[in-house]
Amino acid sequence: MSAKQQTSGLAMIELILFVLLVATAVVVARLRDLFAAVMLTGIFSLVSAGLFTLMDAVDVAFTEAAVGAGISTILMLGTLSLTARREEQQPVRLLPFLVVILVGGALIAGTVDMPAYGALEAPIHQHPMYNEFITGTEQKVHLPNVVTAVLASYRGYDTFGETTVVFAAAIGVFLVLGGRRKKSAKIDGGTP
Amino acid sequence: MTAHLPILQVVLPLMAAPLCLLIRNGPATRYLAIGVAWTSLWIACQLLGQVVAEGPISYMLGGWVAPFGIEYRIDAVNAYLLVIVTMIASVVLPFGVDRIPLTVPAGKEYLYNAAFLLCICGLLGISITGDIFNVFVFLEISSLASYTLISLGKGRRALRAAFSYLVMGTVGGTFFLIGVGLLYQATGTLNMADLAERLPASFGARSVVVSFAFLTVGIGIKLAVFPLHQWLPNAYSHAPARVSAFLAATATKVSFYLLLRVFFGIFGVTYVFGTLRAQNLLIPLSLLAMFVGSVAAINQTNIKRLLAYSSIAQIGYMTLGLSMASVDGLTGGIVHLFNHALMKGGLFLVVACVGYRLGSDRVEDWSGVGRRMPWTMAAFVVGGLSLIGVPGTVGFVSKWYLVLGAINRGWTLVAPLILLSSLLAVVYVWRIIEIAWFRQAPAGAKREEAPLSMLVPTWVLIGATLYFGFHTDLTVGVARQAAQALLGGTP
Amino acid sequence: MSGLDPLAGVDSANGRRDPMRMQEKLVLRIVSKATVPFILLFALYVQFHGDFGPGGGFQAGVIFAAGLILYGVIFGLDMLERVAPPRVVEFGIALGILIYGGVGVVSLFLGHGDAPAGNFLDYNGLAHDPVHGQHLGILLVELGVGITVTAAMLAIFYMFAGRRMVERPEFGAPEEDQP
Amino acid sequence: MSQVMDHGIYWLCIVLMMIGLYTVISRDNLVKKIMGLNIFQVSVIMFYVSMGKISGGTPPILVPKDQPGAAEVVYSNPLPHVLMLTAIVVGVATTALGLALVVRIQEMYGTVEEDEIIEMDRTE
Amino acid sequence: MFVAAMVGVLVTMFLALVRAALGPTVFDRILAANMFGTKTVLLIAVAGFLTERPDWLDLAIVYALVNFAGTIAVAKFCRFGNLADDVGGAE
Amino acid sequence: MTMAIEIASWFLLVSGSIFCVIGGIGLHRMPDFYTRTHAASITDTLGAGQVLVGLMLQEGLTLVTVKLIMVGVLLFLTSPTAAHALVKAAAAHGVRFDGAPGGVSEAADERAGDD
Repeated sequence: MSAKQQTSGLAMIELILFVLLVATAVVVARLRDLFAAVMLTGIFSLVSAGLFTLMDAVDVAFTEAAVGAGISTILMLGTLSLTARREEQQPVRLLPFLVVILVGGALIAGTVDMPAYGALEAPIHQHPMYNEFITGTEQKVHLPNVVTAVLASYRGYDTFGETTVVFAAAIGVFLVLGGRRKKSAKIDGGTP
Repeated sequence: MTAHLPILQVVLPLMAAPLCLLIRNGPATRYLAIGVAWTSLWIACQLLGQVVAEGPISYMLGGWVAPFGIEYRIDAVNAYLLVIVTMIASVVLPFGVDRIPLTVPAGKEYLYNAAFLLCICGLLGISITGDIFNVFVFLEISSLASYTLISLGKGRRALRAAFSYLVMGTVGGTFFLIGVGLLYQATGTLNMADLAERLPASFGARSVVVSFAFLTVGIGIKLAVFPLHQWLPNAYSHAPARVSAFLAATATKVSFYLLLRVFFGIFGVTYVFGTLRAQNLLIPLSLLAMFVGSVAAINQTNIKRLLAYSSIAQIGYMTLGLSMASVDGLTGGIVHLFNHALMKGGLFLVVACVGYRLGSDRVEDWSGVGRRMPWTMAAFVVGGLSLIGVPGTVGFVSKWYLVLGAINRGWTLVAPLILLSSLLAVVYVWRIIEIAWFRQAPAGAKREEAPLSMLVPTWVLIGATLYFGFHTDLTVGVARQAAQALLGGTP
Repeated sequence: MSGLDPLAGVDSANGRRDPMRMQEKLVLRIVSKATVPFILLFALYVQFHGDFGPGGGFQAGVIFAAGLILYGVIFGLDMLERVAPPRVVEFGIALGILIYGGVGVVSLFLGHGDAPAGNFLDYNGLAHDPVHGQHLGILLVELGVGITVTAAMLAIFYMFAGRRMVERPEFGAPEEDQP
Repeated sequence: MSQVMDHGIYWLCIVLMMIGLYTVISRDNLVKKIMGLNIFQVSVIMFYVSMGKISGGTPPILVPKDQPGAAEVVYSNPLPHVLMLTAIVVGVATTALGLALVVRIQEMYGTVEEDEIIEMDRTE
Repeated sequence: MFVAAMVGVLVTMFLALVRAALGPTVFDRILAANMFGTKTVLLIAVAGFLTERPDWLDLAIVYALVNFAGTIAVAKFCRFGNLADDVGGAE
Repeated sequence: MTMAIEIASWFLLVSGSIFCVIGGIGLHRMPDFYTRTHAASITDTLGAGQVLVGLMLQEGLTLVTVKLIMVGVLLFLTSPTAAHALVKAAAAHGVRFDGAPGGVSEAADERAGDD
């Protein structure tokens, strides 16, 4: 099989997976059984992780699979066990639809003159940064995984921030959900 | 060590937050936070002095050269902002320092202080960085911390306010991310200086226009620019008093700075106002914000909500100054940023003082409060006058420059409109003053001033509005330098 | 949920348990006893192999936490809390960040080459030659990320799983832990 | 037609974004809103990652120098991947905090439907 | 030939997705989701061979593990309505 | 010899994926939940197993094969367990054998949600 055929074959698979992904998203958005919707967000994450792999973003796929299909699903289940399992009927609203059409139209208009998908001529591949990351990782950091090198060294400060985001979320959940192991909310007669 | 001041500015509060978790003791972390805030203020002043004397400072994180690594870049604009944020933090944190246990969930004070420190660190991180993706990261740190802090407010409405802020804020953050992505694909870089250099080559591309729009809308949501402001009144009126004082004085200011940076530092004044003609949209929106905000403020029955709507109007002044794109207008906008931080912070602290004694933020319950808490209410009067823009207060200075900018630009219609909206401010400020001073207090009310630990910080801010109302050289001088730096195109 | 619990044969409100539960979970218990250590081991592999293949501190932390959460889901929250006490978890959240920031601060004092002192997170000075310094720095930093992420995810899970469903309050129900 | 081939992936990303955004702004159920936010964020991540792809490229994990053909290997751009790792983390952090708020709202209001909550706040 | 395997897996994924969307019971959905997960594992494995970078298999392992953890959590949730109780009983 | 391995590997890959598709179809054609479980299990054991063995034959004896074996063992261990847990849960919920939706179907939920 020639390299070109292989590339186009992969592109085809990417496209099919993407259509699957969009279908999943539509189903998630439409389902009123939240439990089923949670299951499908798990699937959504797995499909998107598969797509990330095909787009060469192995680390992103790794993370998305672990986070989306693992932690997020478990958190959502935890929430559902404490709230309602079904979404209630609601009227169709026009305004959000208009907003979405507007935003989406703007974005599509903006992408038309972007470089083609996968083109080597795109500015982001031509900027010296791309070269520096590949060769610099080899020479100065000396690690095979470029993503790890960029993540932890070149842009290590972003990763510091990222860890702080997780920390902030944990503090937030601590403060919001606070007192653990409540058997029931205590209800007394006073007003706040 | 002075070479490392830029990074210490952010890392100090950041590292103090996990320390709070190790200490696990309310009062100890409280004083730790205050110490950190004061040290940060000192660092910020040092940095400002350095910048004014020697020009922009650049600090390469990890020792990687600029476009490859992340760069901290401090010029007059963000040094100014660092001072504002740290100053407000160092005044708000000691506010009611001996009474915090009453307002924070029991046993969780160390977490509360950690969240506060993270919020400060996020805001400082946004202000100081020269890398646009780094902005996003710190934006999210500060946002997550502020959602948490807002949700701690009294009553269940605080939860809803925090949640809708979370949804709006995340959508705004994601819009910002889309904008950054489009910029990145057009230029291949994330460093702001590098962006400014490479962007003109692709100004013709539609993706750059769309990216500009997305960045503006994303920041606009965080800034609560007029049609995107819905989250703000709820968030500020239901948050704990100290938190609303801090956020009202800093969070929107930092967002405004970000807008300035994107407009002038990245896209450049000729592109934004010459090619895209952003002023055609911005000026009407700013004017609308000024009037809608003020009119809504007049109709409020809750004082925090009133002040929140007034904030929306004041943000209108700032964006108006920005859309003038002249040295005078920008100076007005930047000075107003500083001044508004002082007076809104002060006013929210007054509300906190009164709320502490009265337990109510409703306008009706304030009748006769002037005689019960004269010092506190005197502070409110001064702050209110400044909000109106009476000469001798800081509010006058910034409005003066805005009017000057409008006249210089030849916008004869805008100048009277600024004055007219100030008249609206008179209406809502006077309403409070009238109720507080000239109505009878309910029977049995005795004179009880707010505790000193609350009164002193309040008066520090209010006193500053008076001080800077007379000594304008410092604020206006730096603001003018900042405005020139922005218009000169050097990021 | 109200539709589910009676059918499940367990009244989760008062923790009454039916006799069937003990033996029916035999398969689950045995398989998970085999799987959980493997997950944890794999997380460690991801943590320390991240320099060479996909993965790194964050991924490892999430997988580690997922393994522990699986354990908690099967053996109960109480058992999990015996393995990973909440206090320790809370300590871990802070520890990871302090390691990360600590590496950054230490690098402020360590010079390399001609520079008397490095910048924040400049790993070059951490060892005798810059490449080793980079390796060491990345290793430590990823470790910090891993610790914080594991601890934070576990802590968040504790918060959610440790709560019980509250009866619907009437209109205007009062706050509980607000003053 | 070539336009579609070249930009189809981006457009699908945008369609996905809009599904997410629509769910966020139109649904009353707060859990559903969070799910919408998730979809929205994942689609943005997808957008970034697709920008970093180079056709015929491989993942940015360096092939050993001595391996045959190592010189011609093209690596996809690693920077978008790095950025998106951070974005995923931000996403899960927001999700966790949002869900925590939802749980508290359920406890305080007895519902997670926004219209009912607004109604309660109004009549209170 | 890898492509053929890939197409087979993709078709299966699609079928599973339809089942997950249709229901009718929650358990059908979970079953479909679980099956979907294992098929993703296969997809990644085959894709690794297709692009001649089979070191992606770490990813497949993660998928398999996370999928298992997720399914167990879901089954637990279905059975007991929460994630905290000790299912096996202390011994 | 290599030719034989090649052919065997192709055969396994193709038949594995065919089994997967058959399982997928079964997921739709089977009348009730329990029989569907059966169909799904086929894809996990026969389908996945054959594909993985096919891949192993392609690769020969390397680290990749070890990892493939690991994946295979994991799938063989976890998916029956997951299926087991699921079926137990379903049985406890009163999902019936005759293809009619059981206690937790959408329709039942609709009713339960109303009260």
